[in-house]
Amino acid sequence: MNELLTQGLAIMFIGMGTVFAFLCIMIVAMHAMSGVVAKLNKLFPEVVPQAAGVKKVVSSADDEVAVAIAAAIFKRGK
Amino acid sequence: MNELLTQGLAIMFIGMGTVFAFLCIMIVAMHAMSGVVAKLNKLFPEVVPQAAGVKKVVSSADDEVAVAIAAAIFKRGK
Amino acid sequence: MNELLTQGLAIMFIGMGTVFAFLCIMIVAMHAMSGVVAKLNKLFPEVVPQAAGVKKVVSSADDEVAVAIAAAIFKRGK
Amino acid sequence: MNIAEGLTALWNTTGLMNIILPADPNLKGFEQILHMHGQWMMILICLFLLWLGIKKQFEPLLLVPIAFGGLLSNIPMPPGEAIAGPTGFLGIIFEAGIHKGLFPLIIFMGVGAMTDFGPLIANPKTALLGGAAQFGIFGALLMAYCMFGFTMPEAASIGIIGGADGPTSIYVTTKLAENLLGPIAVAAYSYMALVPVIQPPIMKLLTTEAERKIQMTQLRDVSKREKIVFPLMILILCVILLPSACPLLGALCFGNLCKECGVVERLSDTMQNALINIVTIFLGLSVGSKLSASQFLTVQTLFILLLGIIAFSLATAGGVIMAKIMNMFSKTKINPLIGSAGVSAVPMAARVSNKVGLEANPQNFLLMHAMGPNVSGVIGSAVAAGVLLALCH
Amino acid sequence: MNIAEGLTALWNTTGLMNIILPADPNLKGFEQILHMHGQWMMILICLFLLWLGIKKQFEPLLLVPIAFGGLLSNIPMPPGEAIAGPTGFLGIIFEAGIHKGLFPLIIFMGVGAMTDFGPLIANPKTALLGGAAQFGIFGALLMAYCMFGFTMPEAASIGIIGGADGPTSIYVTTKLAENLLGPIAVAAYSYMALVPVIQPPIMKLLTTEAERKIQMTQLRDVSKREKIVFPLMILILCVILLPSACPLLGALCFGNLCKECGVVERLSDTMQNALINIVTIFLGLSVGSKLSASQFLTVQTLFILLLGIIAFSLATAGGVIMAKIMNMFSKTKINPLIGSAGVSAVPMAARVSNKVGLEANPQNFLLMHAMGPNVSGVIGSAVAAGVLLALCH
Amino acid sequence: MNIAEGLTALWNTTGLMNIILPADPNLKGFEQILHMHGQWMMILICLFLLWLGIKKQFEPLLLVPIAFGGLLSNIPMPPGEAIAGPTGFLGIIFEAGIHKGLFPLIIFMGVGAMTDFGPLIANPKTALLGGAAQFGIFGALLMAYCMFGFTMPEAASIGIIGGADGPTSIYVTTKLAENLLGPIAVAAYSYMALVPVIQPPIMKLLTTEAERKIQMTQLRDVSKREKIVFPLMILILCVILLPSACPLLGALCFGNLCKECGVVERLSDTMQNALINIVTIFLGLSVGSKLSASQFLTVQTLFILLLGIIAFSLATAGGVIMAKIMNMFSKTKINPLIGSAGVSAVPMAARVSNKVGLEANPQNFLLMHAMGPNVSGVIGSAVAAGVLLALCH
Ligand code: NA
Ligand code: NA
Ligand code: NA
Repeated sequence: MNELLTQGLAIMFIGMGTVFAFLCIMIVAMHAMSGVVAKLNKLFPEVVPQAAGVKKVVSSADDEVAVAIAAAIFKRGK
Repeated sequence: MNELLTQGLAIMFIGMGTVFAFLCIMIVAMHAMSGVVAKLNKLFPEVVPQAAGVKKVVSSADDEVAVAIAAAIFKRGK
Repeated sequence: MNELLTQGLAIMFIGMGTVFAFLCIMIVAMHAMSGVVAKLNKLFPEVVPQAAGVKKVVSSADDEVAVAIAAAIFKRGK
Repeated sequence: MNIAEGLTALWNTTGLMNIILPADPNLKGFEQILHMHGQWMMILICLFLLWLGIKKQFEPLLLVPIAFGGLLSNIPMPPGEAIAGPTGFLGIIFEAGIHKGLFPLIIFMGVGAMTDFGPLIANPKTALLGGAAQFGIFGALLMAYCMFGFTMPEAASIGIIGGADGPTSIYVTTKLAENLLGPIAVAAYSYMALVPVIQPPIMKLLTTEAERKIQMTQLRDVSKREKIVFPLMILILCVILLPSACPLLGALCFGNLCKECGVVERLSDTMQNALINIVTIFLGLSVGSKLSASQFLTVQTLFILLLGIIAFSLATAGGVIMAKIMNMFSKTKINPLIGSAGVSAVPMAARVSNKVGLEANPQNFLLMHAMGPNVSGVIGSAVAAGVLLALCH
Repeated sequence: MNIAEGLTALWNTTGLMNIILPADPNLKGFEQILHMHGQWMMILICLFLLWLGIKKQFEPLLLVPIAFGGLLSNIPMPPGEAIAGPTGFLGIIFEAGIHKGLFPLIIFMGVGAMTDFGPLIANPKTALLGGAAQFGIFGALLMAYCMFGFTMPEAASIGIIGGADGPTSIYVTTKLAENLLGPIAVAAYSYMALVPVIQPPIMKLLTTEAERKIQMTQLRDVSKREKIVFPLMILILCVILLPSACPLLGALCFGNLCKECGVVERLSDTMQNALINIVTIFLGLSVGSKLSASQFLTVQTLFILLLGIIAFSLATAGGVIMAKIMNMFSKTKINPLIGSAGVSAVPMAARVSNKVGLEANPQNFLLMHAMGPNVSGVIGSAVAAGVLLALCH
Repeated sequence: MNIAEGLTALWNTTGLMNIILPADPNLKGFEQILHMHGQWMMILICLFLLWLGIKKQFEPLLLVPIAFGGLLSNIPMPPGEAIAGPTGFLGIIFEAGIHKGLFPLIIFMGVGAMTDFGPLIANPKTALLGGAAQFGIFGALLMAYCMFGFTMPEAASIGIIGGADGPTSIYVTTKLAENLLGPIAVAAYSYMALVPVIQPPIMKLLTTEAERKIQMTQLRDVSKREKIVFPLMILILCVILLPSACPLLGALCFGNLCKECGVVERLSDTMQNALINIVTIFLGLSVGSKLSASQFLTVQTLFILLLGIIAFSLATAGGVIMAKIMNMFSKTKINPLIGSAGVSAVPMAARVSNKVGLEANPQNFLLMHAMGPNVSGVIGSAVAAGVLLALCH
């Protein structure tokens, strides 16, 4: 029983410790990231690439369809 | 040939018998079910739980999305 | 090196030859097909079967749903 | 390798060289012709099946992939690289999805998720019509076994064509007589598409004008709770009475429960769309991969096609006659035209009942009434399949 | 075979004959009863689970398929043909999808593609609440190991119920203690559905009225770039610190990256819909296939259900208390009610926080604030799972 | 196990401990560095590929999953638990989907279901342009084999990059030189994304201003029947002439037939959406799992990248020059700019033709004309792949 408890507590401390260690490092990394990204956003404002991004979202596969549709419309429009 | 016919007819009688037995029991069970459900529907009218059911159909996964959308709208509305 | 080059060139000639042979036969076959189909289209104008085709696109599975929906509407309409 | 060697190697792989196989000294006569010329003949047959699917719209969702799978599997390839062989594209899919029985069950789930058992619940006695239509299965089995020399498992697989239920046919045939899978699947789906042609003459022959004019009373409303309990009830009955039908009926009931319970619409939608479509593509292609000349171009295939149409006809007659028998003992008459819907082939058979009914009496809408025998025919076929799996295995 | 023989053969396969197994001379007492009567008892239990899923709407997307899988797997079939056996429908799916670990990871991908980490990025320190809630995992593990006699891998699998994360529970249990998969999956999903019942009393007990009224400041906007970098950051941290958590966190991060990067919407949509739905159907059914009497009708199952609710309660308490501790050291107070959202159970736990908060102060909208601990709880559970997989394997 | 032991065990599994492997006494110099530092270098490379996919939008649908798969497979895990290993998540998917050849064929089905062969049928002779562009494949093969010391199967796999067709590249490489799959897939998809950068200078170099201004006559209408017959015709030709190309062309033709025949829209929609998306996710991730340091960080990879761009350039030049040759012999001139579209990379290459054409003459819409060589380039590459599979196997 005593050994079980030792082992169980060991797992518990290691486990909770790892979880908190991971999350604390994550918090630090998130603050760092936010800082870096904030600077990046100033240097290269996000708006322009974003707009392009949204436009280009249509994938090459969709493009293919789009071309086909365009072709169909083109024909019909004749 | 004769033995084949015996065997074939045996399968046929067993098969059709089982099918009808199954369906007859099913018919009885359906009548019983309808009776029980009719009583249940009187005791606990279906309308209220149904309405709730329809509302809650959105699954937890959809909820997640809903929350995200709500958040987005919330932000934008600011 | 010399043998490599011989082999490589052999593959190249065989490969490009096969590609062109295939495509040339395809071109001939396409012309033949267009001719045959053009005649077919005159003999059996495409319009009627097409329209039927479009209508019948709903598959048997969809039909099932359609029947169910029809039933539902039928009930409600009562 | 120089150019000449390369060209020779390539030439030897071409279909031109291999589409007609060299004569096998051990074979004679018709078998020799089949051995030598079977592949291109099968390609022609597959093109004909494609034409049936595309132009005649014979169950195209299945027949187009089946025929295309047949085309692919009859391409002359070097041994060990055949597309339908154990390491080929279609061979792998067949092994994983058909041989192990997954695909037909997944399709049955989707069928369950699309089926409304309401009309059956509203008028339970119509289930007997769906039972009587299973006579087609056992009549054809009897003929196949006694008159055409098939073994019992083969006869059972052929009989099940009369169930007019593609996934059930494929599931049973895979378990009992995999060698007949190609012709049986083709027969099952072709005849399902021919229901509007096969059934009306039989229906008219067996009924009088007066019978066809019988109008049926409006079906009662079925409550949500009944619809939820129904699939569970079927499953429990099946557990108690006939466990061997449980994979099929279990899949059907699961799909139907998901549809009716109203709390898992995501899953029900997926079963009715993405999942059933994906599985249909692969089921069709891999069933088609069994359309090899040695298994399809046989006199057995002709027998199967013949027995299949007999099975459909007997099933139709069984349903109609059962309706007439029931009318002898019951006060509320049923229109015997709905009996033919007991063959399943949901919902085409029900439509045929409706159409023939309208011809006799333009005010006579039988569609909803015919859905009762129609869906009970699905259950009946699955029960018959369970019996055959239990006894003929 | 004549009719009598056939009927006997068929009768011997019926469930009526096999639903109660013959007594095994080697067993005694309760074990004997279980052996003989287990199957129909499990069928009743599965019907109860279905009722919970359909009527009470306990995570129906999972509980309905799990319960139905349980029904199917308890059908008395001849040995070698059981639906959950190695050649049966559910057995094959289980082997391919669960045993090899694919299904939970694919679902985690879908969860990632549905999760918005924005509220966590806007207020990073709330991640600590998601960490503290993992106390439920380790508290329950300790009790299972020291007080209930489970082995360490079993205790770890039970503890992970407290992570309130279905796929994580299934993934870990499959690796560590597959024999407990049935009860653990049932407990995990049932308690996740019970979050609105389990949590509020604990939350109210541990907080004062004043604390519950704390209003939190509006979250800042999070830029697209931060959201794209975040999943990569998590993965890199995981690579460096805890590779054993990488399959789970990797799948989550992949899904989230696809959602946030904005250039692969086709894939992100598919992960959130067709793919996650298909996998949910098969995951549910095949997890349910582990609901066999011999593995479920044991005293261990009762212990697991008990430990599961303890785990949830400890997790809730852990999150709330952590929030109160943080308030001691920080100037900007956080409302301790959002601590309970650290258990994951996205997004139900966050809603519970919001609801209890509104009861105390009708102007107090905690939903978005609670999403931070909520999603960090998912990461925390995956980290805890990684630790357990690394140490208990 | 006490805390110290547990912490040590955990520490030993961390990536911090394993990201740099201990020196191997049998290795020297660059190989030693690769052995020790390869994993984190590959992680950086995968992050770069992600950046290319997300920020530069290089074929993101493939490059994002490939790069993420690469990240996951370079996580330092204990041996036997690597995510890309035989029992790992990605390893299992790779084995089932790529090694057996299913995924590329399923994607080709989807491509078929999205492709409109109408412009090719309307102007058949443009097929020659798609043929000439295959010169890229064989030119690069020749260089790889004679100048860079690759074996013939490797050289063939590298050459096929010039086909500008992802699934074809992956299918061929899996069969001929699986060890090069990672770099070849990366090269194939990267260069496909770079088509708008690589092609225009070559096109302008090889054409005169006058040629670029050539206006082409309106394409004729193509009837539905022609579109239905076309995929069957291609398949029959392929059966007769080159069975080894049949898996690829068969899948393409099946998809296209389903699209054009108009009676199986459910299946065609599924191939274009749910199915291709699901397979793309898993294909990308599992191809990425082959981005291991030992296979990617080699001088061969540099050669492959170099040969890939040479292949694309030769293919572009081949198409343009062929167009000029055809103009010598034909009265109705074609604009040589559409020759470059013969490389496939549907529909990007056709757009490039259109754009360069508009620069020379703002009234000159080449898009539809360029679709002819574009789709014939897909067929041409598949034929070339068939030749290589037949001769280099
Ligand atoms: Na039937
Ligand atoms: Na959690
Ligand atoms: Na190409």
